[in-house]
Amino acid sequence: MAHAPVAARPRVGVVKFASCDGCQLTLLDLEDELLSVVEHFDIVDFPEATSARSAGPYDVLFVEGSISEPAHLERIVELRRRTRYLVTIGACATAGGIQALRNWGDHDAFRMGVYSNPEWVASLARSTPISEHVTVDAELRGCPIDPGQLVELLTALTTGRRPQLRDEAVCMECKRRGVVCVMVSKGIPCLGQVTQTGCGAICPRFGRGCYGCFGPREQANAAGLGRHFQMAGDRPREEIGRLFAGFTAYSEPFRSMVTELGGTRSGRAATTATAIEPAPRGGKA
Amino acid sequence: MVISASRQPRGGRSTIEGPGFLARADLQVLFDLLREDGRRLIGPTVADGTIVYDDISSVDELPRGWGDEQSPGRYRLRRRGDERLFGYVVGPTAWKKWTFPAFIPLTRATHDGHKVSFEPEQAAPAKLAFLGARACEIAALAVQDRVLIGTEFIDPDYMVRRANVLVIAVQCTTSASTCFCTSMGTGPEVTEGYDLSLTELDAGFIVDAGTPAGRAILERLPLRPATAAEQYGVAATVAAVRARIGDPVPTDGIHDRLLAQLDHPRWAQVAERCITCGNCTLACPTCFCTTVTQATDMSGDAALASRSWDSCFSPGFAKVAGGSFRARPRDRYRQWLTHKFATWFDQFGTSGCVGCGRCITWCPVGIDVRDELNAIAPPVPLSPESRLVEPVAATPNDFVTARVVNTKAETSDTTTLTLTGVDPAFSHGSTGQFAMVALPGFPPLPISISRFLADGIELTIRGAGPATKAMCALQVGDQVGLRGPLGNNWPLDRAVGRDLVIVTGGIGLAPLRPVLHAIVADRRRFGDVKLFYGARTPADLLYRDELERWGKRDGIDVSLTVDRAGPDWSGRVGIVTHLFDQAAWDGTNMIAFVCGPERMMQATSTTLAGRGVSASRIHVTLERHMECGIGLCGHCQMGKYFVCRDGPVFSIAQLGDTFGREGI
Amino acid sequence: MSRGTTAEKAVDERIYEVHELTRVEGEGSLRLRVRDGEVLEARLGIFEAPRYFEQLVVGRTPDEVIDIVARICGICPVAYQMSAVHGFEDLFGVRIDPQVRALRRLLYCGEWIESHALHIYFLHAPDFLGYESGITMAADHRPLVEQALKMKKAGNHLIKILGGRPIHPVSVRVGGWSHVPRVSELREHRAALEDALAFAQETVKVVSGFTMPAFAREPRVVSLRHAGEYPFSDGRIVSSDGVDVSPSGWREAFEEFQVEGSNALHARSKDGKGAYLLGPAARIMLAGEQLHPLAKEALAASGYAELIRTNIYASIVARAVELVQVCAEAIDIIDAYRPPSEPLVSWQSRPGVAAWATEAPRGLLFHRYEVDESGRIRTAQIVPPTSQNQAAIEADLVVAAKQVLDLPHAEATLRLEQMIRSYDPCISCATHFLDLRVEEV
Amino acid sequence: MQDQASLVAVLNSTWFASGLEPGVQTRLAELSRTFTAEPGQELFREGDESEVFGVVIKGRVALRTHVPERGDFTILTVEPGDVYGWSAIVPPYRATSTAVAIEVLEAITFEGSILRAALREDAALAQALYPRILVAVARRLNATRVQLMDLFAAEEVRSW
Repeated sequence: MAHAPVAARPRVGVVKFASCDGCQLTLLDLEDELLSVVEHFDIVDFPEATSARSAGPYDVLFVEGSISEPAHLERIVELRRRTRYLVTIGACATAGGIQALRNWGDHDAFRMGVYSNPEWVASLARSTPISEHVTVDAELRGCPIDPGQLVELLTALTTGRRPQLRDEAVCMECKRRGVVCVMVSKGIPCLGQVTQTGCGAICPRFGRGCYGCFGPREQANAAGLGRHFQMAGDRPREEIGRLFAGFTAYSEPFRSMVTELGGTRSGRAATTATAIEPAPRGGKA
Repeated sequence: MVISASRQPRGGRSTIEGPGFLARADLQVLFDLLREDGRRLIGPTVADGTIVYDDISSVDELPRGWGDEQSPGRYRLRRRGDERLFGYVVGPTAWKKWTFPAFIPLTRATHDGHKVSFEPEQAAPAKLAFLGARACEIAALAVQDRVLIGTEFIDPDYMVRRANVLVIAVQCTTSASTCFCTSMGTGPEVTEGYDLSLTELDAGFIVDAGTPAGRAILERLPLRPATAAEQYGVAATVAAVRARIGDPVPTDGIHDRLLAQLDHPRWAQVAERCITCGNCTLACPTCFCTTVTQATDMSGDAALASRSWDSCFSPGFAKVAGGSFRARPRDRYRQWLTHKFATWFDQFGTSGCVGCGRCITWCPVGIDVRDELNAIAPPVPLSPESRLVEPVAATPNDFVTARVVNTKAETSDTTTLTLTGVDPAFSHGSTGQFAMVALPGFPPLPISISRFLADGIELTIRGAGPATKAMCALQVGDQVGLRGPLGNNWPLDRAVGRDLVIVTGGIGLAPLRPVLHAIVADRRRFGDVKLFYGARTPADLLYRDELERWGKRDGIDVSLTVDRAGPDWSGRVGIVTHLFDQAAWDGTNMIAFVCGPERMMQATSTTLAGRGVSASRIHVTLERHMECGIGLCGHCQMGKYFVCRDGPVFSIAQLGDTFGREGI
Repeated sequence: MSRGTTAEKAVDERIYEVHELTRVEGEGSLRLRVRDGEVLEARLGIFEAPRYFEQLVVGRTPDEVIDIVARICGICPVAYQMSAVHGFEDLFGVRIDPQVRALRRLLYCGEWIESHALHIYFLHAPDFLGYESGITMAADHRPLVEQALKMKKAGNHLIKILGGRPIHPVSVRVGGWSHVPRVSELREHRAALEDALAFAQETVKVVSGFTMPAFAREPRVVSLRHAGEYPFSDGRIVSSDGVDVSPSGWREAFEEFQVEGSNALHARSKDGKGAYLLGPAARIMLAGEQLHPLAKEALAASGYAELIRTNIYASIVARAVELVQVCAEAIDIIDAYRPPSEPLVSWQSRPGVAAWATEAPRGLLFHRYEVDESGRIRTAQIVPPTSQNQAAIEADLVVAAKQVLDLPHAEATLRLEQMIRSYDPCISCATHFLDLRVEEV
Repeated sequence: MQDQASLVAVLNSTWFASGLEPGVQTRLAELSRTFTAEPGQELFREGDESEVFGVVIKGRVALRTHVPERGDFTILTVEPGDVYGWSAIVPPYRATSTAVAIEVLEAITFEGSILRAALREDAALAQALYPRILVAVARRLNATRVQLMDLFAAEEVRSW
């Protein structure tokens, strides 16, 4: 037939960098599809799910997590070399994740704060998305990714379609589902307008403002929204900054908003940033 | 009106003609009657701090004593301090939620070896009653009737849903700061389009019927005749509402005023504030743009095409090869506003706005369309436009399968498919028309017909994206789904007895190939025929054998040129306009057909104009993002035209200053 | 995949090493060095990249913390939200509606079902049945795996109804819920939970049929205990040897410390009695009398009531019994549910220490936040179960080592890996404070 | 066709030189000579001193450029009426491409140095000729721009 799938039964790998495992878990959470997925895809490497290992080559590689320590740098390049179709999954891999908040902060202060022997901790000053290091063929956004979008990507791979992952505001999903706008009706600040859809407008449906875990959509007018929050809500700059300082904070234009308005630890007034003492720890044995 | 003197006991049959009075306590009777008639009742109720429309079964679910406060970007409920059930204006929900749902399955396609099949989904909607439709909302239903079932093309899903609705109107006895029905001429008085109408007074409702169906219900209600005082009271209340709203947007001449301001700096200013989230378009009760998405199973053999609301504010909405036609937010805002208030008239003979104010209240950043209109469109008259060519009829979403009987690789990425077993309609098709071509799991694509055969057609397809690549890879014996022929045609009749110049580039020769076949078949009816054809490289030239024949045998003056070539090419290298920009001929008796990338068509029409070919005799064919092919999905709108339905062939004169303008 | 090497220098020295543990959450390694039958080194190494959560939350508000700490773990995000929300509500003196509390237990039930089902059938059972994974297991045991998936889905869907999505749900707020379900939404899910309950009971039978490797060490155990309910988020922190403190008082009885020669932080009780075990077995030992009648029944029938105390491999049975517990309790909560009159009560921040421990699927999870005058977090401490289990795991490795010496090297290594899986270690959770350096041999 | 009258007539048949002042045409004819070339014959090479400015009367000249490792590419062909070798008039007088006759060529050519001198000394000639040269160069520039856009390249629709 005319379809051109990636391969007859693509060899699939699932690997992680710095992450919570939630996105690869989403694959195991496809309870209804999982068994048919493994019929159509040959899962050759997936440490969290199987002891069978493979170093590739992979037709499709799902990459979770952000690049955040020296060893990651070579590993991702090596993986890319062995991969035909590389898919980044989740906010860590596509945007650097919540741990990218350290990109504004004093990395050493962070290490001291957590580790009693910081010199042993090999970690990079910045947590960065995979796309900053290698070419990415497709990305699934979200913290975590949406199971429906994962299925759409998988079925697209088997038929050779382009996955239909809409680039539009979360607002579109709200309106299609008849969810009442929390910003207009309750004055709750919401990032839905500048955030890419895909989650199914969960937060507004659950009475909250969107916190942007699917990341900025194409041409997101974050500056315009920020101005509106300042004028209409007359909120302090730093509070608006914190709205953007979430799970995709390191993606432009959210990044610029955080840099401009503050909202991360170091983004707060320098006085408090320096006043931070490390978390309490027990003494030596 | 005559009011019967005889009073009937409650619940009994009333013989009242004209308006009657229904005590508030008796409203439940209406609810029960509707349920007896097997109708689902949709009406106002409080949810999420707003008054939404939803399924209700009892009067107790109505927003008793609630009112609303609305302003740009803000909606709040407030206590009225009375027992009114309808003491507010329109909320977040538009009735299109039921007549034009946000999401519907469209076509199931399956794939089995060489066979494919397409099964359109049939809607089986419930009988509904809309309780509490306001004047502006009834006007909105009428607008969507015009758009979706008012032209030669029908949206069958909308048609059946709409036919199952009973409209119970409620007169507005209050208004919000966002209302401007008065300016749009849609309210506040309910004057038509309803089956029953209610006007709320302190103690109950004045009930009147607008249709026999409504009358039949009215007669089963426990009514007493409305007193003259009550009826005057009603008139007075509604008049007061009108006075309170005033005339926020002077609309006379708005069409011309707005279209005269396509370059107004305000477009860029409002784009600074606009987040292009699309809330205004989806909250709007008349917006009808949709998009079709495909879902397949793991095997890829079963596919479901579904339709969902789309918005001209989303970046992907107007994308075609090489990017979006409305790349900048300002383009999208201008598109929306000019469509609502201007080009909608040209397309549907009515305004696209009914003044309900939803786009103002539900704009999260509170942009007020009334302010934008008043700032952008000061009164300036313009001359009216010329009429469109008649389009060819077709049905919306069922595909007739055709079989591939021959495939010919024209170039490395372009293939010509010969199809038979096509819909008989194709035998009446004519030059320049296209077909919507579908494969299971892929979005249907508009493909020009590159040859008409006695028992089939040829399609020349360039494998650029997954769907077109899949089509190019079809083998003899495979099937495809076809819909068409669609669009208008090259005005070949105007070329009879004239000199004809055909300028084209790349794949653009495909839609012109039938023109050349027609000319060759009856050569002497035409004067000089010149074909100027440019391609990227010699290897990208289509129909090489035919080009040769046309030149050598059929008396057509064929000139070829390519953008770049190797040393082995002894033909011309250069741009297509250089084939004639210094030539000696003059174009006063000439008609031109031009097809190619838009940038090339602009350059060509300028050059042709320089040779004396007038704008009305230069015809181009436009490419826009087409999904439905018949003017129902909104994607391919260009100014006042739907390119799929009113085009794709237009004269430069028709397009006027929209041709080549960025972001239209 | 387990690569063992015998160092040239000492023929009688054996090294059992797994560079990357599989079928555990996160990235960890195992290293055991034995010379002449004497264990020189037994270590669960962690090379998961650090993410600095205790610093990320500094300067944020309590509700932001609830969203952020969920991201520590994709398998048990609810546990992190629960420990945090209870800590803040304790500090701010928030009184919540009983139905709000019931819904939180229900949310926790959902996570336990999902987490236990995943661990039993996809991470642990393959060890006993000799498969690489639950997926390859499906080839021979398809109905079993399909049922397991259904049960897992029942848990995930419960979280989805309450929190919008199974992973990182969004509706838990200080003061209650941003949104509560309609009665009908929960009732519609009841049937699925009844199936899950039936299969949970079946699961107890299945896993108690597994052949358990011989193992004997009676660890100290620690968990929450509550007079009227199986422990989730209230009661007292108790141990098998006399510890008894409030959920906010973890630091009164326990402390984190660093071991000479080891780079990993461990936790121990201040009374100097050393390592302790958390998790299903511990909870059943300490709070077994609060088990749901159906769970008690299942435990008794399993014949493992005693063995789970001493044989770590049998923790899979304890986990299965808890599946019965949470499926049964979820159904009870749904039957008694009516939407709370006040889903979200307003609250006032006050400076001080917000600390609380709740029972994550893997065991006690302790959070401690210093809140400043402006209602922002000044410092944070998070002590996940795996870090507390670390000492116990390594102690068990020492015992296990002696038992596997006679086995072929690969088999021995596999056995040790299996033992570590018995703890259901959650390494992404643990990583934020464990050291990363892997010692070179 | 060596005599001036015929040369003038021939020049007049080209858009480049048609309709010039009779005086200027005569002057041009004096400076010019007819030139013929066989297919494949190289007229000048990219980078060389450019010595000749020509107007194509019949045939076709290909202007080629060499791309290392990919060989020669024809970037433009010069058709009857159009000019080649304009770099002979514009400093630094170096050919910007290689010119090859690809059909039997009849052209009228001017020797660079002579034409340049004439243009320096004869104001009337310069005034008449420079605009035409400018038009020729502008057409080249425009053509190059359009070719750079690569309008006929396959691009895919990304909206779905």
